[in-house]
Amino acid sequence: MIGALRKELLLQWRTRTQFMAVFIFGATALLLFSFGVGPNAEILRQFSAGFLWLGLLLSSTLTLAESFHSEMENRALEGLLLLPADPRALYYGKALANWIQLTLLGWALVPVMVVLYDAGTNRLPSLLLIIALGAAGLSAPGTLYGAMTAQIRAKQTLLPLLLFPLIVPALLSSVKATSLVILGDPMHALGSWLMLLGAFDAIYWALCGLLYGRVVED
Amino acid sequence: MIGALRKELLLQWRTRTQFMAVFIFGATALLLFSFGVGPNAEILRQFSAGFLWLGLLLSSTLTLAESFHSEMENRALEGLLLLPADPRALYYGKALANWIQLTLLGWALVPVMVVLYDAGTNRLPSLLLIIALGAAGLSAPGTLYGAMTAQIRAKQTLLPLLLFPLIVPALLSSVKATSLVILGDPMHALGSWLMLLGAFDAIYWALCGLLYGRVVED
Amino acid sequence: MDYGNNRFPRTPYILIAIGVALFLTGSYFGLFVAPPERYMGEVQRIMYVHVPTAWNALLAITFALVCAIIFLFKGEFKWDARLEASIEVGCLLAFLLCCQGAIWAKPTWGVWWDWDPRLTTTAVLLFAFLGILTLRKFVDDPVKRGVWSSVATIIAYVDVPIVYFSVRWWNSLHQLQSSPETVSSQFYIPLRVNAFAILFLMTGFIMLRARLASLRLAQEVAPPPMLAEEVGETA
Amino acid sequence: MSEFAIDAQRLARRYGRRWALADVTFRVPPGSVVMVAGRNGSGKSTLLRVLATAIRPDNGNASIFGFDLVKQREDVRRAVALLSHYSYLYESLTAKENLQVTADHLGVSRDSIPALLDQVELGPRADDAVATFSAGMRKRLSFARVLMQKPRVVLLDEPYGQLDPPGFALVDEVVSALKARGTTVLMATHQLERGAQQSDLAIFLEEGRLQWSGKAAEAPLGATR
Amino acid sequence: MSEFAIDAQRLARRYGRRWALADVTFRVPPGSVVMVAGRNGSGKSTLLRVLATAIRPDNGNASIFGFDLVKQREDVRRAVALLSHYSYLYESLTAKENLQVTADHLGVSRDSIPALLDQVELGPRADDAVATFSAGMRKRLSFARVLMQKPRVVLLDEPYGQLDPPGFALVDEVVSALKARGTTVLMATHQLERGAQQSDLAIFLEEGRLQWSGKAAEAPLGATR
Ligand code: HEM
Ligand SMILES: Nc1ncnc2c1ncn2[C@@H]1O[C@H](COP(=O)(O)OP(=O)(O)OP(=O)(O)O)[C@@H](O)[C@H]1O
Ligand SMILES: Nc1ncnc2c1ncn2[C@@H]1O[C@H](COP(=O)(O)OP(=O)(O)OP(=O)(O)O)[C@@H](O)[C@H]1O
Ligand SMILES: [Mg+2]
Ligand SMILES: [Mg+2]
Repeated sequence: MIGALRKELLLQWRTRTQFMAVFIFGATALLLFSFGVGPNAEILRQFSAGFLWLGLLLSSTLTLAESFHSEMENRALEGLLLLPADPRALYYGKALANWIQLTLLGWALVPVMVVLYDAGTNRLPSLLLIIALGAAGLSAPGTLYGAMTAQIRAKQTLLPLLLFPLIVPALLSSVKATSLVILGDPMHALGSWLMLLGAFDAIYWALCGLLYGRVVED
Repeated sequence: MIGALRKELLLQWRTRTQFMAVFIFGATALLLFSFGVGPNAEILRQFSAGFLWLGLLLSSTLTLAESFHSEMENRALEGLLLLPADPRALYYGKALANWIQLTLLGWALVPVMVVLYDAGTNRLPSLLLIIALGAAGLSAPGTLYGAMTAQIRAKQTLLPLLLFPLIVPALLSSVKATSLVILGDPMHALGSWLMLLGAFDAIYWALCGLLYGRVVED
Repeated sequence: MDYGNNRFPRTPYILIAIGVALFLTGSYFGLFVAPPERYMGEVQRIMYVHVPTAWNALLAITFALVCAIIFLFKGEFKWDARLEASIEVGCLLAFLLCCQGAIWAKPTWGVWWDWDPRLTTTAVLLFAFLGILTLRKFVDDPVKRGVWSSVATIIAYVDVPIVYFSVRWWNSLHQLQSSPETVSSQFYIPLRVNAFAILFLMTGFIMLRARLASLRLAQEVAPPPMLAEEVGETA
Repeated sequence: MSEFAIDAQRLARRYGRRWALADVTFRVPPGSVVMVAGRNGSGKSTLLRVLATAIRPDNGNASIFGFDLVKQREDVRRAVALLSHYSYLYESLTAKENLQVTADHLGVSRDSIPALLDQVELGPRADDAVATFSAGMRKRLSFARVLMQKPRVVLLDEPYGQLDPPGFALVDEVVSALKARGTTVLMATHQLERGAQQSDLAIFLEEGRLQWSGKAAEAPLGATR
Repeated sequence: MSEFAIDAQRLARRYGRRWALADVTFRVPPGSVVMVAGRNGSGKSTLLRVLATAIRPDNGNASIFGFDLVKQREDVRRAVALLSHYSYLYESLTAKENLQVTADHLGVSRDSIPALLDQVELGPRADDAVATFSAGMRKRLSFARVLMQKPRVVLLDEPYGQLDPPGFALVDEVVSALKARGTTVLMATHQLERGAQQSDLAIFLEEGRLQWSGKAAEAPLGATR
């Protein structure tokens, strides 16, 4: 699995301009949301958590699609499977790499959100932790579906199509937790939200790892 | 140009399942926006126009990317240019086809919006017209940038990146007009918004057609 | 491999006939015999289809999960056909559920839609499984199609209860849930009858639909036209 | 100047820092068949792509029947047809539809399509999507596409690649027919014997530079071995 | 059963409604070199991909050294290496890094990489990204990838394709070396003479069916022309 992770990180490093581009995309999305809602500062602040996660979600499909683009160009993934490489190792390598990238992306979007939506917080470590946990919830099923959709035509379309409904619980909990951090948490509910998010992550990471082999083999 | 349009429509017809997928994607996006905002029916209704256009915008990047995917797979576009085919004919063929598809998509999303956001209207013909005009504003620059970004790596990322800022004026006018139709138009401002939108469309369609040749040639 | 039997399918039609009969009976009781509800009045009668539809939609999707798991282990195409059929019927029921619910919600709550756990879960379920149906349209290879939709079904199914709970948690701080009413026995009979009516209808439709899918699959997975002549050997 | 079909002067093309084609000068009289040979990565495909105006030259220039490669691109394109490493085909369209698209954009009639498909032995597969084609079948269809253009100069990049032996013969026939019609042919290939047999002239490239040029019959076929 | 390197029984594979491979039965004793020939679209690539477990057979089965293609896929994969039409390379990684990825996943040492790169004459380009490689250079790198796997059975799909004449010689050398080591080689090619010279046995496919099989020396090379 270390070999697989190393490969992923190397690939990501080679296409690091991509990261920059995805970040700008995410920031643009945040900007557009504020246009969509109109110039109401209070409402913007109130929905900032939701918009942050929507922005991250939309960016994530780009990251995921790109991550399988390299695999599919010359069927490199098939090449690895025929060596044989363990599909589970390949899955966890890629899912981890995607998780890292999404987490970094989410962290990078925080200042953008703060500036655009006036949504500051004094609980930054909690926010970063929430983003990491939420990103884990995106990357696990995202990597699985990315593998599936990369093999067919119309990949850009089908990936979000399949992924978005699934993401709802992770997204909801992340949004909720983030808004507690931003808007204040009078009832100390944050801990239970983080637990919930962690539980989703555990379920997805286990389940998707099991099923990946079936998806990438003919 | 008729040949070019015919080719585009044939390609779209062959990948017509794609249309279905983009539609479901758009509907899912609308659903997700409502999650992002939370369970507040009144606010949802108020923002419904913005969300409709955001959903359409996101879907449009899929349509556009897919439309250049077929061109780039075996460099079919280069093949046509070497015949030689007139780049302007190629551009208008593709832009028209994309416009048709986006308009249909927007129309199909209207009922979804009405149900999800409780955003009914009794001025349906105006709404459909706004969507057609707004879609024209998306497809003209979208087709140009689609061609540009399809030639480089990380296309899925760069396309929205370049496109979004450019689209903002057309998008804002569309949102404004749509919201007037949904939420009521006491000051009869709709007409002037439609004029504005029409003007943007005219500029984009003329300008992008001129630039296309430069973009697709080495 | 099982390509589905080729007898004329009588069972599904019988089931559908029973379903229609039951449905007419149940609806008669629901519409004319049961008293109107105290607060909501006549609109409430929609409950007699709404609740059975909900139960059966969940049942259809659960059956889809069973098919998915069996297909992954056994690889028999009849399970793929059943998977497709039950997802399709499940989606149809979920869609009807949303429509009925929306019709009910407008006079009751004043809006077509609200984001309470049940509704959200239904919407997510509908979209998730619509996505799977769309995926199936894009995959030409029957084996891949079967495996992928099974995998997606399993994940989507696990997802649905999670959504339910997370939405409940999410809303619990925002607003109170509409209180569940105690169901009196006058409402009980038509509800039960209709539940069985839709169950029969659903089973009938799934069987018919699965048969159709089997027939199409039979062409896709038929064995090759074998050569009669002896084949050479290299040795 | 226009007495030559191809007149390349100090043609050069770079990718990043590497010169894929450096300072290549040669002339081809109309109606000749020219073999372009060289090691892997020596710049054959680059040369053909530059001459077809698919990529611009970074230095030097060339003219095709007197038309300047850069300034009279449209005219060059009307005169030249390229069989590239890329197939230029739409995967989701059928063989016939692909040729129809080409015909529409060329402004020629669609009537010749069935005959062309038969010529490259794809008649029975005319209504199958290109996505289902094998490597050689794609090559054949691209070939039909080139023939439809009725060009004055044909640039063939590895025409024998992926074809089966009857396909080799087909290419040979087509080249002879083109030659008989007075068409100029430039053919990049690794099948030196076969290529030399078909050709009048030969060009050998090495690391983007012209290493040898002259009569095909006198070409040092063994030297690059 | 395990006395054969490859034992294919009524192998068949379909794409949609078309049988790309129908009812192919043959056996290959260990250590032999087998040429697979046939027209474009006759199913050569499909056969090799099925034997390499890249795609499943839809009917029939085969075993590689007694390992079942479907049920013992891992073992088959450990025994077999495939040079495919697809290069299996990461475009954005360099030649060296591509081989490193392969080595890591194979669990072998990275030390042999420079030697392998030199063998396929890519030493000077080791640190260039594959995206900048010409057609033949990619083929060479894929070849190095196959050699790294040290397989018991090698499946080569058009090994001569896109290579230059010294590349042909390289392939011949490698095949001889593999044979000397006792490796079984299956080679799909259109270069019938060259292939037959290298091979002990030959298989001819036609529309997915086995048309002829026997000693390579006795193969009807002219018949498919
Ligand atoms: C899994 C899905 C669903 C289940 C199990 C379900 C079940 C039920 C049950 C048992 C009732 C009757 C209880 C009562 O009278 O309060 C009810 C009422 C109702 N349902 Fe559903 N339902 C589901 C989905 C939906 C959907 C998608 C809608 C769409 C808007 C909807 C709208 C309503 C409305 C408006 C009422 C009456 C409201 C009220 O009594 O306050 N339901 N549902
Ligand atoms: N798109 C590209 N980007 C960067 N470098 C390239 C590109 N295409 C080709 N090159 C480089 O240019 C040189 C010439 O490549 P070209 O494809 O012309 O060779 P070739 O003679 O056609 O080789 P082959 O026989 O393998 O097809 C090579 O060194 C190659 O690495
Ligand atoms: N992915 C695919 N989808 C559908 N049909 C395919 C696919 N790949 C191959 N085929 C069909 O299967 C048959 C055999 O193809 P295959 O690639 O095995 O031929 P081949 O002998 O390798 O030909 P070539 O010499 O041209 O490489 C052909 O009729 C082809 O059209
Ligand atoms: Mg080349
Ligand atoms: Mg082949």
